Amino acid sequence: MTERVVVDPITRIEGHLRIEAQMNGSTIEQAYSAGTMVRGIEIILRGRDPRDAWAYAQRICGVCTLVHGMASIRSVEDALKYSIPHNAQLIRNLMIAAQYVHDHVMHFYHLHALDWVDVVSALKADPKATSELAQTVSPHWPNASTGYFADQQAKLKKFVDAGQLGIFAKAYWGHPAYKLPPEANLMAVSHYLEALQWQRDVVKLHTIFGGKNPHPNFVVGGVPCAIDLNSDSAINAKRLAQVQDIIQKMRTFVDQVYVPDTLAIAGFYKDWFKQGEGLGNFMTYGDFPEKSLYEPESCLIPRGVILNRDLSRIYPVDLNADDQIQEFVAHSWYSYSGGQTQGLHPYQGETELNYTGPQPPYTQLEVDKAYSWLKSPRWQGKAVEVGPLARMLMLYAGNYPQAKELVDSSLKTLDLPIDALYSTMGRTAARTLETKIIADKMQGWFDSLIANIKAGDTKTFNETLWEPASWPSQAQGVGFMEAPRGALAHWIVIEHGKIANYQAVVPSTWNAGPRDVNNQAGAYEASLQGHVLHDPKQPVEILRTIHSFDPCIACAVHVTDPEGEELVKVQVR
Amino acid sequence: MVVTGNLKPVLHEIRHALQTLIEQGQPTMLDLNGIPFSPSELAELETFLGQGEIALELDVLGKTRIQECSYAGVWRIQHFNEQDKRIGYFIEVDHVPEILRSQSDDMREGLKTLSGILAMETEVTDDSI
Amino acid sequence: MSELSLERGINTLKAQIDAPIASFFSSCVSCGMCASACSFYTENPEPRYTPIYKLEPMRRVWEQNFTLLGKLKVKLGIAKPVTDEMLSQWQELVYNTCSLCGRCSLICPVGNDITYMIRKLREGMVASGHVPEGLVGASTRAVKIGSPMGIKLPALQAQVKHIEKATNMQVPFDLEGAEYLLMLSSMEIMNYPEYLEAVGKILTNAGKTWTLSSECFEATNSGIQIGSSDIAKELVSRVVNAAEKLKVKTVISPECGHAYTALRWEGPNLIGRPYSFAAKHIVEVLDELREQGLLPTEGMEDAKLTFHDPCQLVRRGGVVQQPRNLLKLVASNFVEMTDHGTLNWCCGAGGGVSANEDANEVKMKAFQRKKKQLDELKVDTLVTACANCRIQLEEGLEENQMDLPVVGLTELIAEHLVERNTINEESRHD
Amino acid sequence: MTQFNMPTVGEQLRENGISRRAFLKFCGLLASSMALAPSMIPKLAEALEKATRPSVIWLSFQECTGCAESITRAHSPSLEGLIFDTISLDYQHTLQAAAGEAAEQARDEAMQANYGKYVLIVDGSIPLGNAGYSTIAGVSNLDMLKQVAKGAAAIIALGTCAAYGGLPQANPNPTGAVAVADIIKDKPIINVPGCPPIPVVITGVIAHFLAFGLPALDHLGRPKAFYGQNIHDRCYRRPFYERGLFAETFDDEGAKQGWCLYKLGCKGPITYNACATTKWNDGTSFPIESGHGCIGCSEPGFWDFGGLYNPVSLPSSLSSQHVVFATGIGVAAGVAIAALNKQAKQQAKQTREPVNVDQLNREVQL
Amino acid sequence: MSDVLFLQWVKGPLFSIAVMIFVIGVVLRLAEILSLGRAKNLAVPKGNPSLGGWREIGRRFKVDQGTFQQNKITVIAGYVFHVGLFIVMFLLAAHIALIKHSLGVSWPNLPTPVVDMAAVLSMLALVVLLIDRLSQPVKRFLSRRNDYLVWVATFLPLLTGYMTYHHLWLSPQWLLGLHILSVEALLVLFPFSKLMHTFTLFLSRWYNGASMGLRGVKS
Repeated sequence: MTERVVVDPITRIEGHLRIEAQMNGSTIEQAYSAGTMVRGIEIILRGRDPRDAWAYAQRICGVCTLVHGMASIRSVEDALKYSIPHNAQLIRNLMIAAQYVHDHVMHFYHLHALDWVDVVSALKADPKATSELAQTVSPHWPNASTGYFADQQAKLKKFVDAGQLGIFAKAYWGHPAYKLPPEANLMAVSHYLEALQWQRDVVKLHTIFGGKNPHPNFVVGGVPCAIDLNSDSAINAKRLAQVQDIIQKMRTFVDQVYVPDTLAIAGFYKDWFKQGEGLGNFMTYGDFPEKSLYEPESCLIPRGVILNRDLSRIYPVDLNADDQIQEFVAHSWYSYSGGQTQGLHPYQGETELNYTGPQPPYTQLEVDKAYSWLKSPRWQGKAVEVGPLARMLMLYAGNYPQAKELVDSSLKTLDLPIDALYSTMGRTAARTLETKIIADKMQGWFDSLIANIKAGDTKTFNETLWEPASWPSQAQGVGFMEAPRGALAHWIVIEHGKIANYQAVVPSTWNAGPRDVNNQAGAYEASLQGHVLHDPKQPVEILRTIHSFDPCIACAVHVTDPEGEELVKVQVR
Repeated sequence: MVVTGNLKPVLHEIRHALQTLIEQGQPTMLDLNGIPFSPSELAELETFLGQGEIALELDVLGKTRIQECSYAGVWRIQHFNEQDKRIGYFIEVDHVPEILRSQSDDMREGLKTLSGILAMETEVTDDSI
Repeated sequence: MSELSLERGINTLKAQIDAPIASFFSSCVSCGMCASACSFYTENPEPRYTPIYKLEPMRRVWEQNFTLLGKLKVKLGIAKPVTDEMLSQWQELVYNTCSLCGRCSLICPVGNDITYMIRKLREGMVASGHVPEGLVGASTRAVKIGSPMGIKLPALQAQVKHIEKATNMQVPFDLEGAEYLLMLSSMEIMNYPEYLEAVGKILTNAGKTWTLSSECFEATNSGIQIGSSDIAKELVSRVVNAAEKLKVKTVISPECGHAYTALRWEGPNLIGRPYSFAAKHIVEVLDELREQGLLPTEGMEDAKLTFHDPCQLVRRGGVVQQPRNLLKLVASNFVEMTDHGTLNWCCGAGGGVSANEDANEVKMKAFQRKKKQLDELKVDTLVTACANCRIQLEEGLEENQMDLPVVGLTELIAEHLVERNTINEESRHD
Repeated sequence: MTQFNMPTVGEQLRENGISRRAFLKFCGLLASSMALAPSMIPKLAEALEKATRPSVIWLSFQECTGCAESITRAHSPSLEGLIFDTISLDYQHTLQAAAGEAAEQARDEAMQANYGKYVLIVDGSIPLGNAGYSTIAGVSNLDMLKQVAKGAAAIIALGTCAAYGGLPQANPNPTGAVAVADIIKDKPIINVPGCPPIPVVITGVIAHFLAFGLPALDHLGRPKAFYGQNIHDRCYRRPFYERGLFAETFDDEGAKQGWCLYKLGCKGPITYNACATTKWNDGTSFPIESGHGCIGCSEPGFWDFGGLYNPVSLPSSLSSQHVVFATGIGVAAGVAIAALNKQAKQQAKQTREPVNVDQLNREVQL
Repeated sequence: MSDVLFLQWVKGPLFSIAVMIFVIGVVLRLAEILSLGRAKNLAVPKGNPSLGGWREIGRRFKVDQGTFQQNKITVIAGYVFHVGLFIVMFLLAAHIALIKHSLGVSWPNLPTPVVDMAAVLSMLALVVLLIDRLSQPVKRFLSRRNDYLVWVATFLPLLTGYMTYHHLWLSPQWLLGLHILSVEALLVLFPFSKLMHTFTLFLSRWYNGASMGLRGVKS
């Protein structure tokens, strides 16, 4: 009899994810990924003002707090053929980029690092050796003295001695899979705390342009912040100086801490460059336009699909084609009126909440039936992986110079072949490398913004299509973007100034979705196959691979349909 | 130019606090972060309060700068964090700002350390004999 | 023919209610300002004398027949119906304490023409039989005898003879093609024969052809006062017929306010067609003569004198400036009352009140308002241009022991007239 | 986990080499962030000195993790300060190292060791429509909440979802989402709404709870100290509202000069929160300062306020079509009623009989 | 019911219903009135009737000295009330936004403290008018239930609006909700009460003025 290993909750992610692994001895034979929470945001969106949609959609996720708002706004703008001023485009790019840098760093240190870093082991480190290590890894980073690390260690020691480990309690400390020497652990723990401090400061870029973070504000047709260098209540010289400062801070941290740390840690876990690949199919929608989203060729990240690791061939993606992107519900708690085997394009997105799982409390899901609140999106029927790895591969395949250089030099440093990218650690490294590319790009967008303002262009909002009276009675559009976690798109149908249908297919749905009608596994499920668990009671291996995707499950689980209303009413009673 | 209209009331509050201090010996503290000001009003407030005779810098969890304003008994207390960013701004109306006084706990701690060192020195001296 | 009844009354009211009335009732905000405009209220400050309140029966008929909410109330049985008792109670309000003077209609801030409504309400009062005896008598005499005071042609002829004897002037009867047909009021014939003498003198002196009609000399119209269009129509038709028979250009309404209203404003509507002649008040005619230089006068009254504007002339007739033009010719010390012209206060006797014995007491109370105006001025002479007013003023002054002569405007002018033969004589002397 | 002889916050700080003077500074800043009057600083110091580091269990239900993200943005006291010095965060999905069974075990042990004394923080609403709508470790949110609430000294319902139902509860509430207070009736609950709440408000509330216990709450269960201020009343743009100067679009002259955003739909007038004074992310800015109206995110039901860009007072469903439609009905009904009126009047006219004096005389004699 | 649900309800369906009743009612009432017609006047006019109509619409805003002396309270308080109400209704930014939202037209607004002052004066005037109505014999005598109902219906929106602006007593949601509810009550009551004078006043003045114009009466 085979054993079932269940990890629920998967912590240090966004949302509610459950992994069930069907074991063959100590090897994972089949893995099942289940989203266990649903809110029904699309039902809620129906009938509302499309200009408001971003705020609702944004709350799909508080971690990638910006992306759904942005995708939503782009969907409305696409539907209405609503162009935005260049300044607004640049500010949006800066905000999205800031989200990348912030999100990726936080993911690495606060969500992912503890899979590789043993906090308790850090107590055994020699502060002096740690200082030496730190100075080798990041020669320019100031916090690297022996005294500094001694202080950090002392603080940690008191904390551990007091017996209240708090968030560090009950982790798999001492598990043999942890391979870092104590000094590297101490350095990483210190950077964990530094990153916490750093992210608080750099996130202010969102606050300056969007008023707050999490959940900054946007507006269809531009950005809400006006520019006036002489006003103390607009984006003025002081604000711009602050932004410049933040960009600098971001780049410094990425260059001096994040990238070196990733490579340093990766060096100790080379075996993780060999497992956790998954599908071998990758997809991007593209993002960061220089001018406008309607000129895809000006996007920093190109659009396309790579199949079976074949970097020589990029397939085009059409977001509006009925037969390209479809969602399946064969193993999801939804029902299609046309039968469970159907695949539907999001414009036709027709679904119904239909929980058929075991009544809680349960110990195991019925994986041969429906087992997740996620749907299974497919591109031309194929399961694809989205996210940093997909993007780095796309940039690499497209010969983007910086990408090529970063990937090649990193592989060289680690002495690894290109195929090492298709792995758990490869995914994590790709995330780090793209962070550097995007952080570096920020300076260019900022300079363009300054140049525009100096040239007297302070336009940030296009008011021409603001009033719903100016809209066609019927419109539909798709807002796509590259969210930190991967390709994201929202499809909107507008009728008489109101939302008639709203569908979001998000990165974690692509990655974390369950099996489809043909029993094709999703990216998570595929990536876990073949993992060997040292101790099924402490399945740190599962966490490593799953965390390498940076799951964002609240994003993935929200795809419900207006048709579900009736059913819901029955169930509310 | 944005004007919140909060400047005048705050100045009156300071005047009142000073009067209370003189008449009843009662100190007062105002948290300027709790009162919305426009940048221009804040600048106006600074100018109005002016510089007095004392300017001190404390090193506690980052810097803290204390200045007596041009009105004796009115102190401007600005707290900074380790990154030297101002994180607190108070006006204290008192003979000496509370935070300047040496605290009993710290003094006890000091006494203990001092005694310890002297005891140790005595020991060392004794040994050397 | 059926008898007068509540049903007929209500039916008549329904036929009378038109868009203006519906609008007026919809607009009333119960501000009470009409009360202060009404001398019947100000001198008898009883709330029920508030002009708009006098219309309550009509308001109910309107509400219950022509508004959704009112019809609903009727259906639900919560509407207060108009009853015979109600109408008998209201008879006092509608007839005794309203002279149709129109002052409330001028004051009302929302613009309600209360007078217009009272006039129409009286139609319903007539149809339901709730009318004062005095007015019934006057109407009967007017219809049957030809004048409300019961004066017949011989009486007029006797007066005419008197005048002809005294003045050497020919008073023509039934002169076809004359420019003016002079109409009279019984009061003038009986109480102020000097009026006819004065008009005759002036017209003759101006070289105008004029005439009286032996078929119809009475211009007052009791039908208007009692509020019956049927009766009013019959009476006005007599004037029209006489005028058309004699082919005159202009019919002169006498110094009587409501006669002017009846002839000038209601007549064409009552007979259902425009006149073939013009209808003018004597004061309008005199002022025209003045303009044409046909009214030479001499000498000035030194006495301090004021003018009482007859309501139907000013507020309901637009004749405001003409009497003043005329007074300027002959009076050096003319003063205005505080409220004059369109704002003038009623003498208290118009609109049928003088013919209504029931109103005797209340009308003398209402006169107090006029008295107050006069007391303020302390004048030597009071001039007016309405025989009805003149009688009331004289009675009122007497009752209040005020020694103040009341003079008709026309007579006053006539007194100062420079007669043509005199002019001729004088020019001959030159 | 065995019960340790827990040091007080004061002891802990001193052990970490923090002087009393530094502690006073810390308290001053804390008081400022807690919106306490400066006169309260000595009392805060005294109370905090004696407070022990409580165990905190954080449950995440129908949420977006924005609230947890928000607390990581807290500057003073910072998250690490809070975790290391003042609280023991024993269960928190987003940050905790352990996962799966181990994580659940950590929660069980913290609950047992501190039964009756731990603080429960909840973010996210709880779906009642179907137990399967949201589960953790196979346990429905409802069951887990009830189970953990039992031993809690107090509950902090963090974010508008936990406090009032929030986005999941927005019309038509597809999952039957409810707030913590809809389920738990026998424990003190502090609602800390906001989408998400302001970082320092979260830490301020926790610090207040440590030092003084339950803060004074308003009628919506929110701490008055942070939610006693109306954003509109405290807004630096308020003077423009008073003068009747409004931005009409997002980049017109008014927008640039910082005029009031009322006409662009600002919900400040009906929103109680500390944004206008505390601001966001270390006092950097707040939505209104950055040109977008307040969306009212700390108020119950704010998602159904009737449009982000409609002024608060606007009707949410009336449109000019209604007016046109009603006029149409009115005209149609008017024509009908006019016809009735005309008919009634016509009939009265036709049936009216003329009056003559004989009839009158008979009447008078009667 | 929570304050927010209440607000959503009054702001949403209830407001639409109230506005529709108002519009239907007013059109209906005007149809009721105008359908009764007006006979053509056959008398030769001495002046211009329609000119008189228009003149009287304007002229009635003015009160003659004598009438003013006798009705000081009614006139002054009446004016203060009406002008105040007009300012509050049509010159407050929030109300202009509402009008723009439902009718698509807008105009500049007044500074809010001015409007606030107008609201206070308007309410004071209403109180004075009520006291006057209760103490003055004529007014008390004329007053029907309708008059008092309309007073309450007019006063409440002002009061709740004032309270909403100043955050008195209840949460702003409750207050705004109550304010809107009170306006809805006013809207529903409007066509079926003396509030109709807002519209019919112009008709009345015109009719009366036209009659005066015909007769050549210039007041």
